[in-house]
Amino acid sequence: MKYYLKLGLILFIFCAVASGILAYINTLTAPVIAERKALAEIQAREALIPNAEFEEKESDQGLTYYLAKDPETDEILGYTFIAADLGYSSTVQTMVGVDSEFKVLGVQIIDQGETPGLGANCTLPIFTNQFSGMTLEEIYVDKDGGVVVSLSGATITSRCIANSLREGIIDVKDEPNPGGEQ
Amino acid sequence: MIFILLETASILSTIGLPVLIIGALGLIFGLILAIASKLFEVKIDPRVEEILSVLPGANCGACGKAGCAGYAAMIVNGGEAVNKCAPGGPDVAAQIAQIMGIEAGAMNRKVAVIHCSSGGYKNTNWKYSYDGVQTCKSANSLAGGPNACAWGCLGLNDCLAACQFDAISIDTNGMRLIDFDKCTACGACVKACPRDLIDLVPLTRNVYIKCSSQDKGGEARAVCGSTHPCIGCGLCSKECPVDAITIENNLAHIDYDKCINCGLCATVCPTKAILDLLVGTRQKAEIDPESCIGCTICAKVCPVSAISGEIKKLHTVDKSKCIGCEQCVPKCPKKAIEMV
Amino acid sequence: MNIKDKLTVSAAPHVHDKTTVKNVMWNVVLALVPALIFATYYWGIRALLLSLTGAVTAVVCEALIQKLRKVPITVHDGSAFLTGLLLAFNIHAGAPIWLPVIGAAFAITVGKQVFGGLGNNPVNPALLGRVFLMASWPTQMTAGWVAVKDSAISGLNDLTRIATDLQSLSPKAYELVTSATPLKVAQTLRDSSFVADINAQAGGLNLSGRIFSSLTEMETLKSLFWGNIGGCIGEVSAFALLLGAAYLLYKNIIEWRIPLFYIGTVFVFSFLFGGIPGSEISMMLPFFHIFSGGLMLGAFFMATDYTTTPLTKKGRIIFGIGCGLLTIIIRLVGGYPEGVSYSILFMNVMTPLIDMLTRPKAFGRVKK
Amino acid sequence: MGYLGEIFVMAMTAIFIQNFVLARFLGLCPYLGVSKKLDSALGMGLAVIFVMTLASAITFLINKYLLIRYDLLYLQTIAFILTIAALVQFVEMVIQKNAPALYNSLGVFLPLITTNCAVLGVAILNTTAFRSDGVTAYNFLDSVLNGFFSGVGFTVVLLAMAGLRMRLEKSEIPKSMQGMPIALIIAGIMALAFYGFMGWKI
Amino acid sequence: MNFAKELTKGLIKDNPIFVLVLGMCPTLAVTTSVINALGMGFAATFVLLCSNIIISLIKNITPSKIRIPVYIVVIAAFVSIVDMVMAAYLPALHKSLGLFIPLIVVNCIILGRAEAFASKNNVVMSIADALGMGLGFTLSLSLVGTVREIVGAGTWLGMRVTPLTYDPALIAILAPGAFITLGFLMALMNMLKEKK
Amino acid sequence: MRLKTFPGGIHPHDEKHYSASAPISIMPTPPRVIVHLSQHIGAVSSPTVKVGDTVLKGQVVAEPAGFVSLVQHASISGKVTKIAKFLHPTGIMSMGVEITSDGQNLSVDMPDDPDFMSLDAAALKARVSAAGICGMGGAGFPTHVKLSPPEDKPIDTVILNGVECEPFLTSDYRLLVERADDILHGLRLIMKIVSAKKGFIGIEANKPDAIELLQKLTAKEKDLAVVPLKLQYPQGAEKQLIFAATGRKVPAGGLPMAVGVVVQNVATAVAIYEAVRYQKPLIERVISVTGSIVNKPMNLLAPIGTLYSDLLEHCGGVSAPIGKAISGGPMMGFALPALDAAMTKGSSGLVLFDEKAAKSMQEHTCLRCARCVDICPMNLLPSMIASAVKYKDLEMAVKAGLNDCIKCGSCAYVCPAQIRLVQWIDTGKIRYAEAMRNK
Ligand SMILES: Cc1cc2nc3c(=O)[nH]c(=O)nc-3n(C[C@H](O)[C@H](O)[C@H](O)COP(=O)(O)O)c2cc1C
Ligand SMILES: Cc1cc2nc3c(=O)[nH]c(=O)nc-3n(C[C@H](O)[C@H](O)[C@H](O)COP(=O)(O)O)c2cc1C
Ligand SMILES: Cc1cc2nc3c(=O)[nH]c(=O)nc-3n(C[C@H](O)[C@H](O)[C@H](O)COP(=O)(O)O)c2cc1C
Ligand SMILES: Cc1cc2nc3c(=O)[nH]c(=O)nc-3n(C[C@H](O)[C@H](O)[C@H](O)CO)c2cc1C
Ligand code: SF4
Ligand code: SF4
Ligand code: SF4
Ligand code: SF4
Ligand code: FES
Repeated sequence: MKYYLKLGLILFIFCAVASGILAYINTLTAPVIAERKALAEIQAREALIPNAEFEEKESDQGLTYYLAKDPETDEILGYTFIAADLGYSSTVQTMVGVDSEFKVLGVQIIDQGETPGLGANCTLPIFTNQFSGMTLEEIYVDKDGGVVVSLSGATITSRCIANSLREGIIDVKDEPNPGGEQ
Repeated sequence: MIFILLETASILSTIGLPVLIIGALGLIFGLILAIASKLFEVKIDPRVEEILSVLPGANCGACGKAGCAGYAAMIVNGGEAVNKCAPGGPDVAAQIAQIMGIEAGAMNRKVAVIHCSSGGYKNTNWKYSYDGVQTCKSANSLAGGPNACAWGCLGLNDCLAACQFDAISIDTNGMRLIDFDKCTACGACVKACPRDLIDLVPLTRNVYIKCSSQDKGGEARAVCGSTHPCIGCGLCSKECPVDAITIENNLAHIDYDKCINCGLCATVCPTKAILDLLVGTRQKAEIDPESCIGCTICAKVCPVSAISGEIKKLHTVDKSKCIGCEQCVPKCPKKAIEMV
Repeated sequence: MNIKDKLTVSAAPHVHDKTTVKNVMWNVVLALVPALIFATYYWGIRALLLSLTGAVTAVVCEALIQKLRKVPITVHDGSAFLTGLLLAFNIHAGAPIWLPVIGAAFAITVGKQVFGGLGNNPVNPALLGRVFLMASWPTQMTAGWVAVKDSAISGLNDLTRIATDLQSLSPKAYELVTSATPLKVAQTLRDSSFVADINAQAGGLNLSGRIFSSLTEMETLKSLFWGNIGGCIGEVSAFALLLGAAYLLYKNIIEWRIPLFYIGTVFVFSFLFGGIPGSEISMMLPFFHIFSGGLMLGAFFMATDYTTTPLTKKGRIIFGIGCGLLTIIIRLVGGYPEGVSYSILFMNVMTPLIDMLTRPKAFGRVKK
Repeated sequence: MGYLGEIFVMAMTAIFIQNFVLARFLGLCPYLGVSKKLDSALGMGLAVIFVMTLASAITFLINKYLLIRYDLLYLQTIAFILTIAALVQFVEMVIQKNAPALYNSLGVFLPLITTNCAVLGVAILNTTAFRSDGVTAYNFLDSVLNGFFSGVGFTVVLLAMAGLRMRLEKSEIPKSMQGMPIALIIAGIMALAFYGFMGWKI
Repeated sequence: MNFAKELTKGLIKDNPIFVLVLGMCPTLAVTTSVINALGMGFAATFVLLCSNIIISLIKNITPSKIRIPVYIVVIAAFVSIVDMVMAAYLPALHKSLGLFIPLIVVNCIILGRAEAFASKNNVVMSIADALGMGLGFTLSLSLVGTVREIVGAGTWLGMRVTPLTYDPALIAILAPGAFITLGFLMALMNMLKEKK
Repeated sequence: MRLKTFPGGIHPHDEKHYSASAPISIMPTPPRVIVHLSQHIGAVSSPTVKVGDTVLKGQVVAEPAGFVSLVQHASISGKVTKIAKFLHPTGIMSMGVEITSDGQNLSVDMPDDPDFMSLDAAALKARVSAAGICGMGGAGFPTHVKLSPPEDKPIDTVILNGVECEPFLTSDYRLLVERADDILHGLRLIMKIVSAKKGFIGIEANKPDAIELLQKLTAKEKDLAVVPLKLQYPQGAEKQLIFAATGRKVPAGGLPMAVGVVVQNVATAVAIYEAVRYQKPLIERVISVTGSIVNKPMNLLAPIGTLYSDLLEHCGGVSAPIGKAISGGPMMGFALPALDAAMTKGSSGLVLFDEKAAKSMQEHTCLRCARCVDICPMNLLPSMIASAVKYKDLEMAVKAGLNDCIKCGSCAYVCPAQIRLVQWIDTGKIRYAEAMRNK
């Protein structure tokens, strides 16, 4: 019995000490990390729809989106959400902002694991900037007859981004009352 | 002061929960493992445990076995080599070797010796022109082998390929040569040679019959490429002071339990079929007159009666008779004999 | 009696078939000559130049490495020439000249010589070279396809007939049809959003269906068969490849199992699933799939590479079916319009396992 | 697409498209170390499947009911690895005692797995993975299945590698390439061959 | 055994990557660029150093049955520290190393050294061992990273070092390229060793 | 007509034209013969004569040393001059009795017994046994043993092997066309001894005249049939022949009697006939001396023990230097280190190659072309066996079929990489035997 307890206790002590130390360090780093994260997201959102107040919502399809309102006028400025789809070798997540007419205000690639030099070029502004101002009907890659100029050698990635954007927009658009009052 | 206390308290409260949770995990697992280790104990060879404790326990699989335990078990039960652990390196290998007790004492270390001096490409007489798979085993099975001597080396290097220690090379004649420093006496070459030309000889014995031909003298001479065949004449056997040589099937054989390395046989062999590695390096015994107590032990062990002397009197070595076999040296209780 | 020298003694058998490694390899080269001629005819001298560049690089590279390795130089056996040629055959005629050079060098070095040379390599060196190029320079490998010579539009020549209509109906459809290989057209037509789009452009006409069925029309198939279409150098003409394949089969250099089961599998599955949603099921669909792309080249010349395919008869059947399945899956749902190289390469990797699992029972041995 | 379809996608992804070894670079030490013989590769593979499945299940629960609930995600690494290590050691002891035959073919590989990136990797990845729609996070069953299929993917390439290496043993590889270099090259070639699975839309 | 010897053995003689062939996952996964390689190398060295110290201190109080769990907890703690600190202050690097930071826990080198060395030697020697091995690991990673980055991206530490006409061979920074690069580097080592 | 055959196999050039049309001629009594004591499978016969004894043709010189052994007879009259090791047709040195001819060729009595068909099976077998007959198709299994199957293995079919699928050889062919009657008598006798109901004669399609002749002779006999076989090597191998003729598969490691069949060579049938009717021991046989460089290729009826050099001299020697001398056919025969080997009861031919034909090409790495696999009549993986043997992986070699190989040589014949597959397999068998012994 003593033997068992001894083993248990030794392991207990190590775990306890280790987690204690970690917890302490966490108290130091967590705020920094959280701050950076929040800042990054807010910045991303703000970059897409500046000077707005954001309100979190969920669509019928389960998509989380943010309703952007003018803090002064309460006028709906647009929506932002994160669109995602399988690309060439990863799930590509894109933060999108659309205006109240569902025209793209801007996009930003949040996360992707595509091939460096090919699909990974989707993070470059030259690719993302082109989306601004596009309407739902236009968001097809050029090979599919749209106006999105696909990355050379990475049609799949480009197409996945375009498709996810479109689906997300439709999702929000099809909400019975996307920005409406509850 | 109070401030510090409060601060500590707040830290403690954020830290308390994790400590509790992970600590509990640790406690539970510790207990489970402890109980399980008793409950499910399995008896294993203690050496496995011992080796396991020496091994790094990284379970990296670099040894190609199933983790450290698998490797330890393979060393003990499967004869696996001791030097396969990459993270452990040579230190660990040495420790395992110690546990396994495979440090063969240098005293009775053996090495492989090839009993043939022909078989090189340059000095082999061929019976036919062999056209086939280049291994001794294959060649030997075709019409009794391509060389004229039915007993000699075929020269296709099965032994060389079998040696994992790079101990066998080819000399300028094309004959195989064994490097005693590298040979570990693993016996792989002995098994590989289809003509049974190789056997393991104590490292301390340096006189070898370099032939395996059981042909009668004339035939042996006719076919031997090196012109040093054993013709079974028996002169060596007669010369050997300790009767270590027997002749059977026209072939001399040295019994290394008896052989004293004196090399006399080599001097009388008419065909020079006996190789004496020590030729020219033997020294003569000399008795230190100061130390000798005249116990006569040396005189008794000398196979050629080169030592004489009365009991309790100084003994002397007849240098013309001494063959340098060194038999007397270790026997002297006073360590009075030296080879010079 | 006049026996001058010693008699030769060797193990039985004492007689031998005339076939040698050299003879086999050069015969395969010979069998590829029709395809090379067709390619040169359709694309001009550049196709020939690229092919020979690949082959010569491979030979030079092999000789160099063998010299460095201090082993006998065996480039005259033709296997390196063949590897280089096949590698170049897997590149399109518009490719820059350094592409086959680097590809062949990689194929010979990493694909063959690091394993000890002919007979030791686990995967097809030429295909390895190709996928290496694909992974390194995907843009150069997939962009810049050139049109067959003397034809006003690139790509699918016989779609000219409907292309004029298309221009007015849907510019996007027109662009698609005129600028890509037939498999690429088929792939794009599987994208529902694109389809919806061009059909909408054409005012609700089933344009996609029309384009797709024109792919399986007799005229198109004829083009595919004779080679009047875009594609890689070696895959231009099913006819030329079949000619070579027939020669190899007749010469007993390749064996029927792999090509038959490979093409057979593609045939069956393309019949079942090869269409696009909304297109009519056409009896010609399988023919479109087996005549387009690199299937003929792959099935007869690359999936039959001795060294990298199963030894056992059953294993070769599995190999063929596996290649067929993967090819058709990649074509229908994969990331590339064409799946021949990857499917063969993947099955190459599986070959030792297949061999292990399909060891035959000796004549007279009962199954356990 | 129903749930069965989702499972199929998950299987194809874990086995071929995002193969643990060739695409994610996890579990390379055993992949390069225990692939010299076919039967030990098979034993290792099955053991990995077992442990990955089990570890996925347990770590999912720990993650959900301890770490997330009490906001202790920063302790994920330590909690997971501790659980996995203890679990594997426990299972090993049980098998060794109660099923010696199974132990000899499978159990001996268990300790090797504790320190295998693939197991910890799958546990961590499960917590951040999404279904093919890119939105739904993995539930318990998803995690277990993903662990299982990832193990299968590992086993498939391990077996293929073992087959290839057994063949290479009987060929004339240049001296400086023998051993690890050629194994790495083969691994690279396998990774290239697996590129055929990229970009599948299933 | 002296300090200097322990310190240098990890560089060449017992190089963890080229000689011991351990810790292959990070070696191959994060060496797409030199900066990642350095990041991973230093992170691992830090963990190795700290855990070696602790383990050599506690070596006498850990019963063998729970040796591995205890060591793992120690290592995991340091890994988590690295993880958190990096996430807070080097977010970009943290992101590109991703999963492989927590996976340092199971990196065979660390546990291997803990078991093979630290649990049998005193603190000073363990420090030397950790530094040597860590340095060896970092240097090897950077070597692989250098080759891959130059060939695959045409840059070194992010700077363009190849002529602009050079079209980088993407494969070098992809999975197959990782294996093949390391394979050839190892063959090169073998060749050099043979020459000697 | 669809010719019967077996799966696998090859089509070597048959090269029989050199000697096919040469009728059997009688070899004059050579100056000396060597009666080998090991002409058969089984225990070496023990000599019953001493050096200096005089012997008559047909007189016993050695007795069987067990059941699976053979009695040996002097094949010429003369004096025993030496009992020692002589060159055997398999290339090795082996004990034999040298008889120097006295030039008179005196024979023991060989009375004609025209009523031989009325003897019972036991008496017939006794005569076969006394005549020292072993299989003349190559394997050399003592015939009286083969004709005594155990009770539980009833034999219903006898197949005469007239296939002679080896290139070059024509001795069986000449027997078929010249002594068809005797062959049929022999067949009847074998059928009687083993009480079989059916008798087949398997002949390859490249001997149409023999097929026609035997078909004519057996036209009225319901229980006998000629089986014309496709020209395909190794059609004459027992298991393949049985499969082609009856569709039965001899189990691996088993004997033909396991499927109720006995196979005998046509020359053996003739020897049985002569042994029963005249009580004539097996002291002579037909042997083909052939090859492109032989001046007068012949089919010679020669005393057992005649030296190959004497045979060749009788055939007018060679027109070009000999590169290789093969005892037996080129697919399975043994290359000899010298021509002074003495023929045995199983020696069906001496084939001589010039130096060019003797040279073989450099062995190459296996391409894995699978030609060998496709043609192996035993359905094995020859290339895998060979590489397993080469890299000393006996387990794999056995799995790939090491122990089932009949060493027909087809695989090595077709291998484009010139791999000496049969020799590797042979080496593997030696290693395997060693490993078994050490177990
Ligand atoms: C190694 C390799 C990596 C690739 N990476 C990507 C990628 O990240 N994104 C992508 O869309 N396609 C990728 N591809 C796919 C090919 O480039 C594919 O042929 C391409 O999507 C075709 O598109 P294109 O029409 O733009 O040439 C990759 C292909 C290879 C061989
Ligand atoms: C481009 C080219 C080069 C060739 N070079 C050789 C050669 O060097 N050696 C050779 O034996 N055959 C060579 N051949 C093949 C021969 O022309 C011939 O086809 C081959 O020997 C097979 O002969 P067979 O069909 O009679 O078996 C070459 C063929 C081609 C197409
Ligand atoms: C590959 C091979 C080929 C053979 N070819 C013949 C042949 O052509 N003629 C023949 O009589 N026996 C041939 N034999 C021997 C037969 O298998 C069998 O031993 C023989 O026909 C039995 O008759 P016997 O005992 O009268 O010799 C061959 C054997 C093998 C293994
Ligand atoms: C029928 C046949 C097909 C071949 N196919 C290829 C091929 O697809 N790729 C290649 O590199 N070599 C091919 N070779 C050549 C040769 O087999 C190849 O270089 C070896 O794989 C190298 O060991 C082929 C050879 C033959 C006989
Ligand atoms: S094989 Fe063994 S016994 Fe023979 S030389 Fe080499 S080490 Fe010595
Ligand atoms: S194995 Fe025997 S015959 Fe062959 S080379 Fe060695 S010593 Fe000579
Ligand atoms: S393996 Fe044996 S049975 Fe098969 S073809 Fe070769 S020699 Fe004949
Ligand atoms: S025939 Fe020769 S080259 Fe072909 S597989 Fe067989 S052994 Fe290999
Ligand atoms: S580092 Fe060893 S398995 Fe990943």
